[in-house]
Amino acid sequence: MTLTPSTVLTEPLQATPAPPPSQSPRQRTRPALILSLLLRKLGAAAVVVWAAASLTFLMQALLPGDRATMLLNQQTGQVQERSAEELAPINEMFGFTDPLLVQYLSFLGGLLRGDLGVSYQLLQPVTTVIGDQIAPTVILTFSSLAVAWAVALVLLVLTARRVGWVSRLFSGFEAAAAALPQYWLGIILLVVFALGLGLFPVVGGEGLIGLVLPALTLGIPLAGFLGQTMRTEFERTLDEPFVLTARARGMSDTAVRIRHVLRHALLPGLTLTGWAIGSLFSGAVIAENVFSRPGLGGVLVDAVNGRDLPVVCGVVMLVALIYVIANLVVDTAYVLVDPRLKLTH
Amino acid sequence: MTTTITNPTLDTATPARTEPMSALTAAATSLVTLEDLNVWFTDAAGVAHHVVHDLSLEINPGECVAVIGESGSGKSVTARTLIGLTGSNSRIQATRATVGGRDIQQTTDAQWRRIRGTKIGFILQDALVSLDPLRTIGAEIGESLRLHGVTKASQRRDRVIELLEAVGVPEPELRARQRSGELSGGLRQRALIASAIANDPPLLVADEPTTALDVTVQAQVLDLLAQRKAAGSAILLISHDFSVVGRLADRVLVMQGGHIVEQGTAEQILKNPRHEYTRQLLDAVPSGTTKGEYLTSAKRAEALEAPKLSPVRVTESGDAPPVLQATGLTKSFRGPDGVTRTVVKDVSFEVRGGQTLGIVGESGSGKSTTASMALGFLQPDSGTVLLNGKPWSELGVAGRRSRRREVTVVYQDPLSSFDPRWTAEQILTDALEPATGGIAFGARRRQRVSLRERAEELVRLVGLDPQHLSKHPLQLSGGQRQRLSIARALAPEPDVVVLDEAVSALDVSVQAQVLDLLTELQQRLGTTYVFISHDLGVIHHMSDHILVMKDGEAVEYGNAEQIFHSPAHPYTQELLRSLQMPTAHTPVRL
Amino acid sequence: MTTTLNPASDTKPSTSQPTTAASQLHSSLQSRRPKSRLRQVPLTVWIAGIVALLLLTASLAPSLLATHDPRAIQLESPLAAPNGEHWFGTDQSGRDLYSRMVHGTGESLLIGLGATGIGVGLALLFGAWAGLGGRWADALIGRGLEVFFAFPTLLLAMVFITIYGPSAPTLILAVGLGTAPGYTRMVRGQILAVRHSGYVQAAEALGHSPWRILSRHILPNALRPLLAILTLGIGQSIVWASGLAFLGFGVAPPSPEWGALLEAGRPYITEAWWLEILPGLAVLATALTATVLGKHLETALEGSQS
Amino acid sequence: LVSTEQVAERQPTGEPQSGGIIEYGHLQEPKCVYGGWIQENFTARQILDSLVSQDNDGEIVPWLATDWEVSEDQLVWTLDLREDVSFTDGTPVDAEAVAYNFDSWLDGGNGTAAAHLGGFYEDATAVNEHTVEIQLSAPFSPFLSTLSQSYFGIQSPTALENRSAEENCRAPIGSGPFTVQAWESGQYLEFARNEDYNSAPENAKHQGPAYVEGIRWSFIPDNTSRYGSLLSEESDAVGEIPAVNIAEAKERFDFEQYITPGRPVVINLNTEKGVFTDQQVRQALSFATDREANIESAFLGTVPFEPSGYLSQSTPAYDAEAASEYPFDLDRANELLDEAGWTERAEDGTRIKDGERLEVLFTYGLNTIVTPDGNTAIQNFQEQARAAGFDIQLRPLTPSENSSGAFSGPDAYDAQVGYWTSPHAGILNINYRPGTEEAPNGANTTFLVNEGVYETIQQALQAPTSEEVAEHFSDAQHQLSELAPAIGLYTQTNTIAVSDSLAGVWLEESQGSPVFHDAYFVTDESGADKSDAEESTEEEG
Ligand SMILES: Nc1ncnc2c1ncn2[C@@H]1O[C@H](COP(=O)(O)OP(=O)(O)OP(=O)(O)O)[C@@H](O)[C@H]1O
Ligand SMILES: Nc1ncnc2c1ncn2[C@@H]1O[C@H](COP(=O)(O)OP(=O)(O)OP(=O)(O)O)[C@@H](O)[C@H]1O
Ligand SMILES: [Mg+2]
Ligand SMILES: [Mg+2]
Ligand code: NI
Repeated sequence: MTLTPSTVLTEPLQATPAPPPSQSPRQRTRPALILSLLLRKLGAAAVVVWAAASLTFLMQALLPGDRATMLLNQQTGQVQERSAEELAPINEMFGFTDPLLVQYLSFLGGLLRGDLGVSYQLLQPVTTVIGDQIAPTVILTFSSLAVAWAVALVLLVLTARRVGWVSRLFSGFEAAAAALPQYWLGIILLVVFALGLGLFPVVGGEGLIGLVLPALTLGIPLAGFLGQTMRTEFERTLDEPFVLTARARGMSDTAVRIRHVLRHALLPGLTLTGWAIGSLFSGAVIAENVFSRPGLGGVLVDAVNGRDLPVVCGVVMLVALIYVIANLVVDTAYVLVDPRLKLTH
Repeated sequence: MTTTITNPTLDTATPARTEPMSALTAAATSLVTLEDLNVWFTDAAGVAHHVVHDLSLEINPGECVAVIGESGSGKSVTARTLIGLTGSNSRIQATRATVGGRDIQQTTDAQWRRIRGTKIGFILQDALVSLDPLRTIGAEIGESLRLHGVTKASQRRDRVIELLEAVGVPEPELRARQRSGELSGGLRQRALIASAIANDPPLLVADEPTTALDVTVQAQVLDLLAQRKAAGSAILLISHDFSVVGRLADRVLVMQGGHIVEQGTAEQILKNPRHEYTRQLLDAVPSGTTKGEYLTSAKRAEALEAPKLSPVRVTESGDAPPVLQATGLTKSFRGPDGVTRTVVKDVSFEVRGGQTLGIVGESGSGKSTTASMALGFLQPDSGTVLLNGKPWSELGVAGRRSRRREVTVVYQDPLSSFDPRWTAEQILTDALEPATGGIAFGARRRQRVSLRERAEELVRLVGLDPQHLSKHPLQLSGGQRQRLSIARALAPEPDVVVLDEAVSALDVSVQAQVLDLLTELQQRLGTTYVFISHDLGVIHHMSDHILVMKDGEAVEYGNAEQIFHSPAHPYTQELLRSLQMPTAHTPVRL
Repeated sequence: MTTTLNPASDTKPSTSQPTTAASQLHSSLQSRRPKSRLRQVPLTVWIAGIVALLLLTASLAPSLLATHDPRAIQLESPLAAPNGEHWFGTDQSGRDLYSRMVHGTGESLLIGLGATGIGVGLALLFGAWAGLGGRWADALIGRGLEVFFAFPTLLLAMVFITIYGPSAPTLILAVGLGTAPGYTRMVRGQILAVRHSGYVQAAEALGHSPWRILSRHILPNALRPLLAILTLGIGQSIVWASGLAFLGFGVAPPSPEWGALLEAGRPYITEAWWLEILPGLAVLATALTATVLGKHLETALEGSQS
Repeated sequence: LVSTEQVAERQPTGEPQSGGIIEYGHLQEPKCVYGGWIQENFTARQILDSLVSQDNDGEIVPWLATDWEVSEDQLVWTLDLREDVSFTDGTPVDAEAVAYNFDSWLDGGNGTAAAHLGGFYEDATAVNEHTVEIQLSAPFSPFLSTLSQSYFGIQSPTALENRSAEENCRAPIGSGPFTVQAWESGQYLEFARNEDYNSAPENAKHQGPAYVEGIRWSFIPDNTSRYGSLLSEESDAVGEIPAVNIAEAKERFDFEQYITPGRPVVINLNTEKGVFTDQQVRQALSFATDREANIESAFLGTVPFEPSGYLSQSTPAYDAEAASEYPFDLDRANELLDEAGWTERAEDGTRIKDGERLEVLFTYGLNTIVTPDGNTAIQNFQEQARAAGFDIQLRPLTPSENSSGAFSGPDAYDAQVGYWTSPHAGILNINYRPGTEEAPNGANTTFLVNEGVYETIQQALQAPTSEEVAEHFSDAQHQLSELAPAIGLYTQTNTIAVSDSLAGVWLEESQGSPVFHDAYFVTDESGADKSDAEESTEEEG
């Protein structure tokens, strides 16, 4: 007569990713694999950038109104109809009267040669126009991200799953922050802290101190979103058995939160960050506007308003490129945070 | 710092290690003393639930005390009170509760942090998920050391390797750099033990240390714990598995609903249980000897009253035609790393009407994959499946659709197989409705009434109250859910039911009920089962024929009794050897 | 002696081991008490409910709440501070800000709802297509999504408005288009998750037809969370639309749509704060209300059924 | 024309100090430093000298040209130039250079210059090194006044010829008080002092190089921030003070307001298509609203109401009597509409004729042409006109829509808002000259074709004396007023507020550009005490 083990579970109860075969556990990804992966990613990135540019080209070309008229009117500050005679030199200069396909092909040709064209309005090469403005925008975008992460992380570690009201108050704060209209927040910050209290310059410019309010303007709502997503995961992770294990080893609460739980909560935050890069750019337009900052946002709005096709295409491609790169970085960060994703990503 | 782990030092012996122990009381010889411990939990609505009642317990150095009992009886909660981690929604009250002489009701958080890990090593119930999946094993074990004074990284690294070696992890240097996800269950469990004993605690609390493990691995882990005990460490072992308890425990406490109903030496409790509940628990364990009998006393009593339903198994084969025939099934998968692995290799079997085929094997051996091919969910790379003598695997997806009702399935986790929006009734009527062909508009109402009647019939068949029909699966208990799942599998009146680990997630007593149900249904309806489990006892209990799988291959196939009593293949022999128990019992039959 | 053992810093240990019988017991305990659900509704949800009711009234029957004709100008008293006559003060034309906000509610909510509706509608179409249409459709839509994510949505909206002129319907379309990619990703993920779920496999095992499985299982389950997302999206869409108004792509005056009010109030922020602050608060309150209700809906749906 | 904020009173006694960089905050960023847009006129003023200048009384005074005369038939203008001036690239400012500039303006080098002189200019020749002759095809009485604008700033022909379009756009070479040093797009333009400057106009306050070392001309589009930067002392001077801040600005700073001559901000009615083809309807709308109260309220009393739809009150030859022919008279408006057959009323009060509603599509470039305050005025107008039965649909145009021509034709609007700065009444010729098939006049935004008006304007342009010019222009204004193709709203104004630490800033007379050549920093703080003496009295020119 034998007595048998009864309840033996086959599969891990939690949704941990399927354990890779333990017979060859230290499987380093082969260089070829990495290379092909890299090539694939680069190819995909190129496709994304090209598609974004083409889409822009098409959209701009489809806009109502005449581009040559617009240029002429802008040059004179007038808003009138123009005669064919007046328009002829402009049309010739920029080839506006060529068939769309020809224009598109020459645009693509330029792209391949790395030539983004010349701004219709500013007469400068697009690369110069963008090059002048890229730094402030990128700085603003990434400092907003940094602000968002810092605010979200601090609040998360300090307040998640605390005594009822603390946790609730701050998750309420996060919801409110996420619902804040950026420009509104920006104006209030400007009026209160720059105009009212005089703590910050009214006109930001490029200085570090001028970056504070714009970065907060974009960062606070994003912090709300980040906090909301990470809080869910954070609180879920707090319930994980390995957290209890860590406590059972004698780890303090704060240490458990920072060393164990936080890392798990980072993942959804990273995903959101990848997505947010694009929308941060739209936000940058607003922040630049409110705080009289230089940057690509203003360039884009001006270029759209002025139907400055080369500039619009250039900005869009740049934003797409930044997005793609940022997402590659996010992908890498994923693997750093969660090495289990090494192969699938 | 202490140098070896095989020689655990007690605080009474070397009190200077972390802090001086508070005044040693009369109970200084016992490591843990609990007297009339009560624990309450307050739920979200503010209602307090009393989950541990007047529990008393004493653990002495070098002793292994086991707590057994069904799920939810309060075993883990009791263990967690010893390290002060019952949670902020709990309330504890005891006449006396000391750990190493310290009153746990007066311990501050900072003091607890010094006790945890040094005085008490804790192995959590959920072994597979008790290590941070994002950090390496080395970091996890090293953390125990870092928290308690080993500040130098190199020193920690050496010690981690030492510990891993000590718990029997092969290639410790390599393993230390891996994450829990990259390790098998057994290795994870051992790493967890290593982290618990890193600071050489005099008391080790092991909550279900073997639950998730294959039999062979389980044996290794138990050996490891036995070694610790032999070296003088005290162990509080929690389990609902008697074989585990039998191998390790000196004394056993039986818990039910938060109360201790019986206690005594392991020998006495396992061989000669006095309390009704203990006996029921022991009887509920399926094995070869229980074959053809009911596991629950209720069923047994019923069977006695109605002799015509008496458990007489049709074990002779050959008379019924084969319902399911598989020949040469092979299946490969391409992993995410681009490597193709053959997970099922040339597996053949056949099941005759009204019989049970048991498929057994350790995790990852290809049992579920084989079942999927039998069910027609996976197309075998080569080999064929015949259902009721007609081609099955060769049919296309659409072709199989009309014959799907001939073979149904019951999974381990019924919850995920139920549409969360649906009630039990909807789930059953969905299964009852013919798969193809709409119902004429006028006929709908009548149809619905008759479907409802059929559904009621079905739930009664599986021993559920028809009032449960209006409930959502989430509102049912695990056992009830599995019954519902079985009812659904039976609804289309299938010829074969495939049960893939259908009872693995269930508590012993609930498992016993479900197994009894299956036995009863087979007798009444003549259903054919393909029963997959890695639990040898369950397989032995249920099967007429057995297919033993290892690494995708069928290493042994044949009559159940034959395989269990004279295994031919070395792997099967090893499997059965790991079942050998140091203590045996004689279940008391009614 | 009774002592509470646990310091507050100790968090609640796991009670939710989904497959252990203990948790089954636990959850069945929990689910036995949903009768008094109304009483469990938190205060915030009550407040949000009341705000929602007010908003609804304001959009369906603004004259019930308004105190003045929203268009009536009063040239003698432009930029009057809030007072007994004009609760929220007057704007640069002497119009009653409170009445304008009340009358603007409908259009603002319409923009929020409409844009979210369009975003989610497109998302359904493409998300379902990607989720169900096989590998090629999925790859194609996946790439397309990538492009749209990389593309500044603001530009999309601006160009769109430039083509069709600034008006509520255009704004709805523009914001809807701008938000659709995000929703599409969600729908796709949801559908994929449901498609590979146990219950869909169970239904397949019963031999049900793909259509039946789609209509009875996949769509209802995949779309259920969308209901909550829809409410969450309303607030975001209003914020979005007002952002466009801010850049000069808003609804034509004298519409009291909130975005337009915000844009109009901006030049007066230092002299007449109410023109900017109050409509902003209205947007914020609406977005918050939608968020709170959406979250509640989400958990309520989860709690009741899944 | 400049409202007398009596800058002198605030100036401390003593010699102006040299040095410092002026922080100036400006609303809009130009596309080029020099060009045909008013923003470009402002920046061009800092670096280019024109041939002549206008002083406070509207008199033409010498600048690069020291003397001038016109032939009997008014077709040949002879200008004598200064002999000691060079462009900053070393090229001398001579007759050849001036002739070259004239040709380049008309050759597409400057659309606004071409709009003024097109149809009149024939040829420019260097008679000798420092005398240039301009041949016209028809007499053009406001010739000198025209030249006083910075659109007509003289650039180095060497630079124009040898440098790229981009270089000439971003850093034109002139002989003015400053040179372009840097341009950070989106942020600021940096001007550096021209150390060799010796050619200030006669009406300048001093000769020789500017006192300050340079100007940082920042672009601060946000009204609140721009004015705020003055409050926070980040700027020494800012332009375009928002109406809400003007009262405070007058008190705390040197505040100057320039009322731009030319076409004020008016509502142009489409006389070619739609409801406004009917003169009575046009007149009715002109009577229908209380524009004076409207403007007073919308601009908080800071910007003058302009009753005339044709010329601004600061324009020479402005006829105040013609301008006041359409006071607020709702009864008259209703009468006219009834007469015109718009007798029925819809439920919402809108008039109906033959089943058609009296709907007006009203377009305007928001934030390009119309400021937020102007937007308020337009909404007030819309609301007021409802009483007479007009249903005005406002359609603000985005900048792209506005200038793409898509909203410029006779099919695109019933009413449209516009202004056109010009130092003289010759603007009427630009705005009301009928277009021909080959040469359509896009600037005629009312599409009015009226021989009588055209002839009268031509007579004015050809009249030999300024009295006769004024008389004919008066006549034209009366004729136009009767036809009522446009409705006046308010004057286009330029404002500047200067902090007490800076003195000597003035707005020039032809276009209102700020002039920093005479500006200097006041080092003695006590000298800058605020004598709260003056309140400005806005004068009409
Ligand atoms: N943190 C908690 N909050 C509320 N109730 C809890 C908590 N932990 C445990 N319980 C309840 O206490 C009772 C005892 O649980 P415990 O985990 O000790 O059972 P167990 O005997 O270990 O069962 P199993 O064999 O399933 O592990 C159960 O009813 C459980 O639901
Ligand atoms: N769809 C799949 N793609 C790739 N690999 C798979 C797939 N399904 C199963 N495998 C692999 O095939 C092997 C056998 O899996 P299977 O699920 O059949 O094992 P099992 O015997 O049922 O194990 P367990 O007892 O853990 O359920 C495993 O290594 C698994 O990782
Ligand atoms: Mg337990
Ligand atoms: Mg399996
Ligand atoms: Ni046996």
